[in-house]
Amino acid sequence: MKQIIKRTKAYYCVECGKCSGSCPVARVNEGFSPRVIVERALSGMKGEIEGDRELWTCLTCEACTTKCPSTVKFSEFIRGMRSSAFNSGYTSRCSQGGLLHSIQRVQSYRDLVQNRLQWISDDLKTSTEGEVLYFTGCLPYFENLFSGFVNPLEIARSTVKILNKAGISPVVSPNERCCGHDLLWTGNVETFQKLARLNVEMIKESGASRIVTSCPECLRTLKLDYADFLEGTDIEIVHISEFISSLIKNNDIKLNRAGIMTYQDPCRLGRHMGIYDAPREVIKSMGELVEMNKNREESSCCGVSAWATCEGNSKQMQIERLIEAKSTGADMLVTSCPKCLIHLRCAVHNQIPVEKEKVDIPVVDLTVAACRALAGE
Amino acid sequence: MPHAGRWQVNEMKSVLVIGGGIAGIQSSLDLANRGYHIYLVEREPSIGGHMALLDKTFPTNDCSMCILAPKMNECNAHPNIDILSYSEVMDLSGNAGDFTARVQRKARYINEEKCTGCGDCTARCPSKVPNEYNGNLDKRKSIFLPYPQAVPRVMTIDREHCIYLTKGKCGNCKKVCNAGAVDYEQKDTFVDLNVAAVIVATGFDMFDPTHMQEYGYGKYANVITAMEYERMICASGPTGGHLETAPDKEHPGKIAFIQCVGSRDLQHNPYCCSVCCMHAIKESILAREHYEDIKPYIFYTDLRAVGKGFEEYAVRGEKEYGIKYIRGRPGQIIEDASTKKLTVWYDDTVNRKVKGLEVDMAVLCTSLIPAKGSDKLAAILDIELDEYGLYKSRDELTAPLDTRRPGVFIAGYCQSPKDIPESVAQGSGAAARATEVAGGAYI
Amino acid sequence: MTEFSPRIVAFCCNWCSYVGADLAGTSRLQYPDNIRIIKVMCSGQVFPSYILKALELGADGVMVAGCHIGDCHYVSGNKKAQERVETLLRVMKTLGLDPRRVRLEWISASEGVKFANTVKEFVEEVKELGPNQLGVRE
Amino acid sequence: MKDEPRIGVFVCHCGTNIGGYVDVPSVVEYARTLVGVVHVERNTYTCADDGLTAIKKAIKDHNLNRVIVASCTPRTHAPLFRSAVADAGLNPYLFELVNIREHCSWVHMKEKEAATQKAKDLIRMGVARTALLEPQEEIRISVTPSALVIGGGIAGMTAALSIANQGFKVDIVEKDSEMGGMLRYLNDLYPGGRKASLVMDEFIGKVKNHPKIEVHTSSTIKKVDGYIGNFTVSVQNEKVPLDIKTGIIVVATGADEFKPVNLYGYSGSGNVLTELELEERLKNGSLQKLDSAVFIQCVGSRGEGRSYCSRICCNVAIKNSKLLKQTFPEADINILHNGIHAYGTYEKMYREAQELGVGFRKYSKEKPPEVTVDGERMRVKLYHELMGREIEYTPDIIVLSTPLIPHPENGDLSRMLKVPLGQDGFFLEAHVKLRPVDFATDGIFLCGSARAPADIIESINQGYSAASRAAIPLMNGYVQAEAITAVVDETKCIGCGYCASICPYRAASMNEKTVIAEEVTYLTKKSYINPVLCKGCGTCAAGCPAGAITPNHFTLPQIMATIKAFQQPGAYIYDRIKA
Repeated sequence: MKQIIKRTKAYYCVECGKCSGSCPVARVNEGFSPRVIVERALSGMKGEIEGDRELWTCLTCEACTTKCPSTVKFSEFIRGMRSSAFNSGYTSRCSQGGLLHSIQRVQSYRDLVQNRLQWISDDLKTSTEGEVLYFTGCLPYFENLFSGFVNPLEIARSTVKILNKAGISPVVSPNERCCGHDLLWTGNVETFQKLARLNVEMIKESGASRIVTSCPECLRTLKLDYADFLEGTDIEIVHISEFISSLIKNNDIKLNRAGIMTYQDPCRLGRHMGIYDAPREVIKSMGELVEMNKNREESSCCGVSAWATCEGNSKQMQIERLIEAKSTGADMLVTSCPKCLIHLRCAVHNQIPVEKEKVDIPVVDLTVAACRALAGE
Repeated sequence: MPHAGRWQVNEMKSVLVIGGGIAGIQSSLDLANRGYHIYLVEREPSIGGHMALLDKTFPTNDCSMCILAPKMNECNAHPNIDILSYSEVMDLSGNAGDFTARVQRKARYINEEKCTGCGDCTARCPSKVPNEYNGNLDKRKSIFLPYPQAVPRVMTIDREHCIYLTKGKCGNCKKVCNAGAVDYEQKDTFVDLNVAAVIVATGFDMFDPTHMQEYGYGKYANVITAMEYERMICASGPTGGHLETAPDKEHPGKIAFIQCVGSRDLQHNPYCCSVCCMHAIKESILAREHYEDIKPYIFYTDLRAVGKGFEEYAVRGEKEYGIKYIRGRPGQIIEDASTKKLTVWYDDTVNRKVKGLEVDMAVLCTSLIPAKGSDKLAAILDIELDEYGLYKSRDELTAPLDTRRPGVFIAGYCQSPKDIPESVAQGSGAAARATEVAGGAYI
Repeated sequence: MTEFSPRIVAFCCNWCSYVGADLAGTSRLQYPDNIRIIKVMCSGQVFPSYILKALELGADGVMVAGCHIGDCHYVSGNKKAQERVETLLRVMKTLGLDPRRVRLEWISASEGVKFANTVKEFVEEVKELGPNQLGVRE
Repeated sequence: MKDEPRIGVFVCHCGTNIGGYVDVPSVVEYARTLVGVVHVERNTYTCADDGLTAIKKAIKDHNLNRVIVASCTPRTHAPLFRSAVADAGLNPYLFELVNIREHCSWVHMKEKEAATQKAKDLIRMGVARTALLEPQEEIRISVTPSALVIGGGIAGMTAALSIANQGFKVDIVEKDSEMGGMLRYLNDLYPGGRKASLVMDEFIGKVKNHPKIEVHTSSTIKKVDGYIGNFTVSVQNEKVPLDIKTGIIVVATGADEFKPVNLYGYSGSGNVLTELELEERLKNGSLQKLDSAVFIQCVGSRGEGRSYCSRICCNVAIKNSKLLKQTFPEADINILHNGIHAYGTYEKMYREAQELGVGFRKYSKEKPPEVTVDGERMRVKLYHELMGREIEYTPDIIVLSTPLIPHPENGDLSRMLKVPLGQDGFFLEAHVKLRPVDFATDGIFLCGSARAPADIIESINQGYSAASRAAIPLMNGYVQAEAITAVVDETKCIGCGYCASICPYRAASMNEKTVIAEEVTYLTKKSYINPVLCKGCGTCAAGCPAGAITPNHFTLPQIMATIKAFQQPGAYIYDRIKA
């Protein structure tokens, strides 16, 4: 724990409490306070933190981290403590009964032969080798699980379509594994490392010098957490929103008007990676952008992270976010993260505690929206 | 306006004081009163500095202008002090005991000797610009006095906004000026001053919290800075001493004062500004004196009431004025678009719960940062800046007033964060050091 | 009938009690408006005749306020004031004037609260005494 | 009286400070009705440049020979208005300030009518007095060009060096056998961590080698006579008493560390220490091994009895905790505090201590830490408010951060110098904001921890500051004395000697005079009051059986007129009592 404190500069904490005041979870969960967790660590209460269910409640959304006056890297601190807890035998309360983490762990078996490319229809051009690799992430599995209320693979298809439009036939590999984001953030570092190694092998084999992701979590993981594994290579990793916005800027594609939109900043894309403008530029090129009160750095979270915690609090956060989106008067809520999409859709899929009109706003992925608005299609 | 010729005559020892805030004023008076000649160079049209913009001062609640104005006037009336306002030092050559300073006298388009400060011109000036001396809460004219007590009491034309100077039209002020003081053809001039020592007392500027999005400054009508609050609650300010909130100009019921905005923050300004806890307490007390039904909340990190009588002031604020102190830096302020009320999200130490407090006004106690242009002036004077951008002492422990350049001294906030009495003390102290050098004895 | 509102004059020394009264002001301590202060350099400067003159002219109360004993800016002026006021009080008794109409108080520069409270108390006490008979003229 | 009064009255709104609680226009109208008043106006701020200009203009335009400003307390503003009046050619003593702010608007904020009436009364009384004011002449007093500094600590040495460097002889009177003050007991100094002994030796060396400084160690002040420019200070040292003549005096006597007997297990021995005792152990190297240390802040301060924050203790604890952690990297060091007051750039030191691993735990003021000492074993129980639970420490040493407290001798010194102490027992400056190192009494100055707890830098800053203030009269060679003194009318003086017997300044003396009466010439005694020594208290005048003494500017007729005006609510007719 001392190492974690040192690495994350937690020792700088002056208990100012700005973290807790910024925390979206603490507002709906009385027992949760980032300030107290750090304070416990500084008082040497390792066991207590590891055994506390609230360790897994944090969304690592970085609402606190971005503004901590003492520059404590709180989400990294949580990640470290979770790993420490994991090693002590504690596990997160994984949503879906642990199914998703299982799926991810299974992918770390070297000899596994996945069947994950079935979604590539004939109109899509992909390759097995080339300069650009499209890292699809968990979309095929999400399609399996959540097709009742979302179509995750439409994101993948839209991404390839847009890449094709730009004259790119991306590599999409059958050997791609889960990037390991969720396992890394729930303390299972060992399995994450296995997945990372396998993916890096695959990437190197593909010969790609550029990776496009449609998932901000994959983006963050590849760009930051794979840094050690990719050392020595010179691979550029971009999010599809950055890619589309550069296409628009260069007049390579044109988008038709698609209405009034509001935008949900995914935590990984926004606060983790600092990408706020690219998706907005894409939206502005196909419609009018109306901001929610909480936007950019101040954006609220979709309520679940790393499939670690899904509970009443999550739903409350999701409903509040949807109310905020609906009240902007926008025709749709655009996001650029498959998980935001799933969580926000899931929130209204079943029973909701408020009148339907208040939250009744379509949630659309940015890439899907852009693809639909492609001129001449 | 003093004549260039007169300045060459140098019977008395002269000292250059840069910055006309309270520290510079104190240095000037201490030296002038012992027979030195002072050139007091001030960048703004009036001396007085930030203290002139404050309503009251802690911990006695003395009216700031009431105690400052006599000193400003004393400077103006003193036979040994030349105030060079609206001027900046451009170069300093020579050595301790015999410096030559080149000062740029910015054209104020007014003949200082003719102007009586009557204000006829201001009344007829059609150009309105945000009034920076009132926290931009109201408008001033392009020909203006910064505030009624300004010293010297001479008008200045704002060349950025004057219709005549920008478009060649209007000319109202010149037409109405009976003293014939308006001179559109005036140019910047340079004067060289022979001085024995230099005292730098350039003070501070206020941190702009606009980009700290969590607090919504600039976006929410009822989020203001402490400096704006000072102007608002000051009887001579833009609202005549009334606290006004959007949308209906009612006075607030609950006010949240948020400490350490941009200070004690490794992402912005790492040091503690030394004065914000105290001015927030003062501002809360003032709020209660104006309106009995106001409930002030102070969100602090550590309540640093460290000066003489400060702790007692803080305690009195709680017991007699009902200030509620909350140990926690808020994380976010959210505005209700229709009522303009604000919800301040914070972590309560005592109950250990995160709560949202609905208030009518939030006051950001923003960081006091090095005065803009400090780096430029440091280069001109050949003195060093410290890691924060404040002027660096020759020896921070034993020679706080000295810089690396002999004969150049520093005093007030520009040396390190401090309050008014400490600035006054250093202003005097620098005068002592300047005397030692100018006298040439035992150095 | 309107309530009796006494008129009180106070002689305050320049160094302590006048400043204490200032402090009551800067602290915004509210006290009854019945008092009018006359500044003197020292309580020792107060001629006994001032006090009696004020009473003679109808003042309902007179206060002499100085620095605390030992703190006199002029070393011992306040002790002299004490002696003189005591002498005067004896005279007043003989004259049939209520000595409670004259008060000697030590109020320092830092005692704004004491100043305000003293005024409050004194006003209440004089109210009970009623109007000064010397002030009632035909 | 030589001239008919032509009084100008200037009523100040002071923004809303007066205008908000007093009906100024009606006061102005009332003032116009007063006899002797020929001009009345009101100003937003009479003290501002435009207000002063208005006064000067009115003096000329209306040929005024007396001026009244009704505004705030004369303590801060009288000099300003006086000089404005003087600029316009009037004697500055033909000016009167009527206080309708501190004594009226601010204390009657909820009764506008009554406040307005009171303002009118006060102005009426002011007019009555002003009509009888007479011009006064100020006299210049020459100044002995030397200084005396009481206290040879860092503040006193700084002040002495600076005054000497400005060209004046300085005597330092130090009660201990050597100089250095608190520095003698300190180990390392913050910021920077230099050895206190090095800094001290550097300063003492400079002082001892300075040709203009004379040091009197083991010496105490016995008596102080005189006034600005001309003090005589009686100093007693081991051998001989000594009278030192000096122009000014600087008080730099420092402060003591509070010894918290019976608090938190402190007994003066054992392993519960004060910060100074810890410094001592660090200095002599007697602290050889350390596994755990706990600092407790605000011991004996910020509470009942001693309400102030001692300002420096957080920084001292941080400095020492850093040193302990650097010396014993594995030790568990915790500072239990009620808010860390590492103000200004000392925040950096706080951050550095955090980096080193010093723990900072806040305790609740309501439930302060509990210490139990059981022989060698010590336990500290902390109620951690934020976590809502208790934490226990078993330290090897407990360091109590206690406040600096005023010297017990401050009382004696304050009486000898006739300067005040504040409620906390520290010396009280003339004005908290703008005169931090001056006393109200001219010629006496203050610096360092004698004023309030101060660290090294602050003591040095204030030392220079006091040196600057003190050097002003020394460099000028004279001071302008106030003109308000008492004068004797020899024709009335009966030579009883009462005045001479009670004057604390020995200003009044009895001189032999030859009186030539109509028929006989005889020798008698008449009182003489030395205007330089006289402080103008007027105590002699009030006791003079013959009414021969007039305290200038507070004459019997002036005060009597004021008293009369007090009781005459109607239009007032000033009473010409012959002086």
